[in-house]
Amino acid sequence: MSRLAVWKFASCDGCQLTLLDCEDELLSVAAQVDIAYFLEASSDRGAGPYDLSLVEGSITTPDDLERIKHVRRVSKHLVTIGACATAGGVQALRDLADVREFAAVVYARPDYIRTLDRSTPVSAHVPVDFELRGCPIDRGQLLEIIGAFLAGRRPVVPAHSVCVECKARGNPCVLAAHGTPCLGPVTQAGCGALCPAFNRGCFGCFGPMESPNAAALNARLRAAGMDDDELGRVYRTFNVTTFGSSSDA
Amino acid sequence: MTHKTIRVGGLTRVEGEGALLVRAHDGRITDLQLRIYEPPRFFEALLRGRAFTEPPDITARICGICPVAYQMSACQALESICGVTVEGTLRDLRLLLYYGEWIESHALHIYLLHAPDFLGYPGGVAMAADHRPLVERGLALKKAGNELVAAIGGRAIHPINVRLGGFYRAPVDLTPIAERLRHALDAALATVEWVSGFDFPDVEHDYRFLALQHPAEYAILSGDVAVSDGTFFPVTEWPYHVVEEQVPHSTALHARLDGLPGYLTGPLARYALNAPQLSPLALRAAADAGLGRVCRNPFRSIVVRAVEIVHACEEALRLIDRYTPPDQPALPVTARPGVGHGASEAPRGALYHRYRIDDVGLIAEADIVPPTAQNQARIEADLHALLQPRLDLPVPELTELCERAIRNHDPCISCSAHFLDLHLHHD
Amino acid sequence: MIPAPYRVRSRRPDRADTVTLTLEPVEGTCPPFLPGQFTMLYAPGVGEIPISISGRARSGGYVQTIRAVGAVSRALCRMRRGDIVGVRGPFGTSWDLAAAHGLDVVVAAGGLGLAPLRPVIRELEAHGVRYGRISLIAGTRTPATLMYPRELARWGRDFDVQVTVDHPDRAWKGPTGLITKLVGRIVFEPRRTYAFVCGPEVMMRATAEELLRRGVPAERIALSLERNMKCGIGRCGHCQLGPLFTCLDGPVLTYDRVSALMEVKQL
Amino acid sequence: MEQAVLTSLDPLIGALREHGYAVVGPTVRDGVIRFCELGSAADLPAGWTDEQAPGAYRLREGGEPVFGFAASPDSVKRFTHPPRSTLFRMRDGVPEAVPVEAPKVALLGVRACDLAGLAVQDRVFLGGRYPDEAYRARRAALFLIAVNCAVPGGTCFCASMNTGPRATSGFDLALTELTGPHRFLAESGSERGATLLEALPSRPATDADRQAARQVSETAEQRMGRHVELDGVKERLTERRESPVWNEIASRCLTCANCTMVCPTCFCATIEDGTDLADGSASRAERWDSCFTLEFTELGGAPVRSSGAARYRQWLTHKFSTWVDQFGTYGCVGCGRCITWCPTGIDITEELERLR
Ligand SMILES: Cc1cc2nc3c(=O)[nH]c(=O)nc-3n(C[C@H](O)[C@H](O)[C@H](O)COP(=O)(O)OP(=O)(O)OC[C@H]3O[C@@H](n4cnc5c(N)ncnc54)[C@H](O)[C@@H]3O)c2cc1C
Ligand code: SF4
Ligand code: SF4
Ligand code: SF4
Repeated sequence: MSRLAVWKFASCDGCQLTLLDCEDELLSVAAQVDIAYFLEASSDRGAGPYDLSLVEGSITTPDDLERIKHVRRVSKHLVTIGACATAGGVQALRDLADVREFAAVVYARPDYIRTLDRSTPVSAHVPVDFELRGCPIDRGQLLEIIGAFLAGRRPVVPAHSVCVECKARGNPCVLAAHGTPCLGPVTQAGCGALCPAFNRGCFGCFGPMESPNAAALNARLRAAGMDDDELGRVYRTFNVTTFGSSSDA
Repeated sequence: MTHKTIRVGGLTRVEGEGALLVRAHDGRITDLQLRIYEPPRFFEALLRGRAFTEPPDITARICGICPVAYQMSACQALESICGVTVEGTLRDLRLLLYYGEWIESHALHIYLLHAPDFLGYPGGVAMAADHRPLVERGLALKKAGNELVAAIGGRAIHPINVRLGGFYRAPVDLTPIAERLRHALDAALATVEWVSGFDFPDVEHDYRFLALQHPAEYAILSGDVAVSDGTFFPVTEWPYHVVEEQVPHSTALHARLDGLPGYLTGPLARYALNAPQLSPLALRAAADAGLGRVCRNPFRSIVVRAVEIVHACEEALRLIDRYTPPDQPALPVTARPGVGHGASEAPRGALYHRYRIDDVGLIAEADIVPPTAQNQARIEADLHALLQPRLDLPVPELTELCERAIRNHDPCISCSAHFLDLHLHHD
Repeated sequence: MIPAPYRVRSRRPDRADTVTLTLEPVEGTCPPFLPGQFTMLYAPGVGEIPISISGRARSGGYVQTIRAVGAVSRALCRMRRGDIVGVRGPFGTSWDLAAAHGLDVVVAAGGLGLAPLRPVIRELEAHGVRYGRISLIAGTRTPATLMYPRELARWGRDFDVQVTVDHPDRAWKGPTGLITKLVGRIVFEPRRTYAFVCGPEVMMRATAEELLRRGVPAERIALSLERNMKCGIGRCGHCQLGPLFTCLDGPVLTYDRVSALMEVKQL
Repeated sequence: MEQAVLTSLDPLIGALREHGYAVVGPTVRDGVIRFCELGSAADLPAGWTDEQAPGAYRLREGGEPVFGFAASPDSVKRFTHPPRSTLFRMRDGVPEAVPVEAPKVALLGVRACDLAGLAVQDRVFLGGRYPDEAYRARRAALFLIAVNCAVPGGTCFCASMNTGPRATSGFDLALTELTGPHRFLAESGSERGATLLEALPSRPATDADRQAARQVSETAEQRMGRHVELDGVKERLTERRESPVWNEIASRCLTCANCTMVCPTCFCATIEDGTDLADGSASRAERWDSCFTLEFTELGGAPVRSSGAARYRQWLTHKFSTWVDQFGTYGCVGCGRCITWCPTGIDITEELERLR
């Protein structure tokens, strides 16, 4: 039986919770896969090596820097899950600021806090076999990833825009029909175009799509009433650095 | 010699990362530290300079287990600055969303994290090998909660449909979810019966409870702050009463209430302060379970959680029954400078937010006090009281007991925006 | 779009990363195929890819040679005797052997390109009298990656067979470098020659251009094109090359129809 | 061809229901006029109109007519070639076809361009060597009630494509909305259409009704928002393969694939093979794909059309040139959806002009 491990670094637990949220599939998955290491769900700590490690969270402390290398050593396949692990997460906003000043805002004795200047994705430190995007990840995509790695197939996780899913779902485009700013055209699909389905513009929580043309979209978003500050913020929330310089407003 | 050390490294079946270290000398505990090594994520700092509309989405990311709690406390704090109060159907929708999270979070804790302690399994999945129908019932209950959250919020984790003033889109028809909730209500009642039959260690602590209180309902979405010693104050006065301080061993801050450490927030507190306001079925279930008027045994918090699921299901059904879609999915909210406070009852206890908005609509200051930070000192006190008379037990047994005692409080370590491994040293 | 279940009747590893399978339908017999056609091979639960038919086994089954480059081809290469594979097809156009009757024949293969050409060579072997001079030139990365070495040695008794390698080892005595160099080493009368070319696109273009330069008419230079294919029946749209559906109008196409298209970058 | 005048559409909707059809037509929802199941004629968007421009759609109150608006955001493709469908499941080496879902749907209010789009799809899906039987079944389950356009949108150009504004074939019934007094001239285009029409309460059409209906279509033709010059376009596009215009367009193109998704004729699809974690069965689904995605042309680990320019070129060239080679018709019917729904408002009619 293949052995699965779930690891957590700096994160909200939401992505690993997604596995427990597969209520209909959890027990059958557990019948197919030995969930050997998953602290959030079990006090059994099966020793490595593992066939598949799911890693949540970004690397923000010196200890974690060492721990992720350990995880890589004991894992045949390593898949990062979520915006924290694939892009540094919302906590990567520290990258744009002075982390000591950040610590001083929150803690009276920032000197007690051991932290790195930047919140970095796992791929910045060790080779990663697949990155599953989203803040949080999509449940269906998580099951697909586990299935694909076990079956030795290429995961069906398209890198095209949210717009493709949006149209497949039959949403009227909120950008064209209501002038609501939407990052769908530059954001990778995976959520099923959730926000537009709720009459809200996509805010990019799955990170950039395969060939984002933010410059072209920004012209449109400005016309829809977003100013440069807003543009700067909207790209730098849950995937702070990955939309890249093209997101510079 | 009589030095003894207990270490529990990497607490399991809690959300987030923590450890416990206990040192004892000559049969006396000399040091007890619940350590939270969840890496600090500096939410309060990174919120500064963001638009006043953003905290509901950003603070949701503090915790994937109870994002709705963050969204609700944030919305209310910010709305109060802008002079907006969300009432009527929109408030009902917020409550529904919140009940969904309660059902989901409590079911997760009871079935997958806590019950395995009583039945002797390492986790819910392992427990399913012998008790499959039970675990399936728990998962179905959890799913009902998640579906309620998704029906209103768009998805179970980090809902996307919440905004200041209400929602981006109001659901048209909630009757399909009602069907599921009726089954969930039965499952919740069965859960109370099941967990009330567990074998509980005979432990009681003299807790000082803190919970929100609302004149018209078992407080969850909003209320004033009530303390079991009779103190009562509006949320706006929170900063005068609750002061957070930093302890070296943890990235979580410890909170003191009116100068004293170690108060408790969460299900036991809510039950102690507000039980009469529980829904009829929940009240009856509590009575049948023999909870009494006040429950001071932390191990029995699992029963209170189950009762709260009953309440959440019953109330949610009532709200769905009277639901008709609102004319507008949200009230307009325009930024204005000022300071605002918001608090709500996360599944783990009171969650307080305070924001200051500057004159261009950006966040100038943010302060977040999550339940686990408030409870940390009290959990340490629980452990102290529990361990002191039992120090002679073998370390593996002690370790297990400690883990259980911690899990009683369902500490959500990710939540410690600013927040927890057992290391027990008998030196 | 529903594959028929076939069973792996035999499996022969050719090289480190290449395997030749013989496939037979679980029920009935293999539909007829023409040399150059392909099937869509499905590794259950993993995916489906186009693979040329490189011959018919004595038992009647399809002989198909697969190189493990990605998930599906790896899964197919791992198949054992008795395993189930899904098969759709055969699809696509074929090598027009009749058009080569009475003409000199040049068969040019780059790497795995030898696989789709194998049925052509078998026909030339069987009915050599129908054709003029027959030459087979092949390029490969290293001597170890040469396809069908035993058959090549046999074919060498009937035709002029020449092989060049990109990276020779110590033992290699033959030519090195581009396959286009071999065009100058074989004997054919350009105006009365038919060429069958298969390999990587750059190799095919270079070979076709060289043949053209020597006077082989473009309509007598046949290539087998490769494009992304999901359906094999002109419906998914992926394999379009200008006006062509590579799966329906190809994969075998003569150079007069595709040279202009192949020149355009990213068409 | 039977003709008659209807004063209300409710009997029509009722009759279709009785025949077991779900009646789907335009209604105001989510700030647009889109096709949804109708309860009665009261769900139709009477008094509403739309304004369509490159990258922009606005709903507006617009007087009396019931059908006073242009193309809907979504095309008929959704009903004939759904966004995703499961093709088969495989257990223990035995593939089993998944039954085709072909619900009986009456589409009320399709336009001439929609019918032209269906005709193009018929050639694509049924015209070749490998007809798509699922398409055939879904297509056969449609009852089509056309409405002749009175108010073409700002992005419409069916007149230039010779596909509208008047529906001439491919429908079961066609309606022309007339005013003063408000009524519909109905004509049948099929036997079942004629039978249905006969059973409806109506009065015979007069010359005045017919004259008024002709007038509606003539006026509509003169009000086309956009125009395309077809003369020589097929050859021109292949000659312009290396034009610098493609790069310029690419600077505005998001490669988001909206245009291909809303296009009534775009048929490209991809195959998704997978396994069920719980029971180990395998399955295959077909889902809409687009020539704007990178995976579409992936070969040997890299896309053939890596640049946005190459992808846009494929799209436009396919529509107006290579489609003709492949299917003997243009791949564009002039509905203007790709113009309206392009988030950056790229306008194919304008780009064709620039490529002249
Ligand atoms: C008409 C036709 C006939 C064919 N006949 C044969 C045949 O007879 N035998 C045969 O072996 N093949 C043949 N092919 C090619 C075969 O179809 C492909 O090799 C196959 O589709 C690969 O699928 P896959 O799932 O195994 O690999 P995929 O996972 O789709 O990978 C495809 C390619 O990408 C490469 N790749 C993957 N990831 C990367 C990366 N990160 N960087 C660089 N490259 C990468 C792989 O090496 C591989 O080449 C034919 C193709 C066509 C169109
Ligand atoms: S990516 Fe988002 S959902 Fe996942 S762990 Fe990080 S903050 Fe939570
Ligand atoms: S709403 Fe957003 S995601 Fe949907 S089509 Fe429009 S731009 Fe794309
Ligand atoms: S639409 Fe965008 S922001 Fe919303 S859930 Fe999807 S990827 Fe995230």
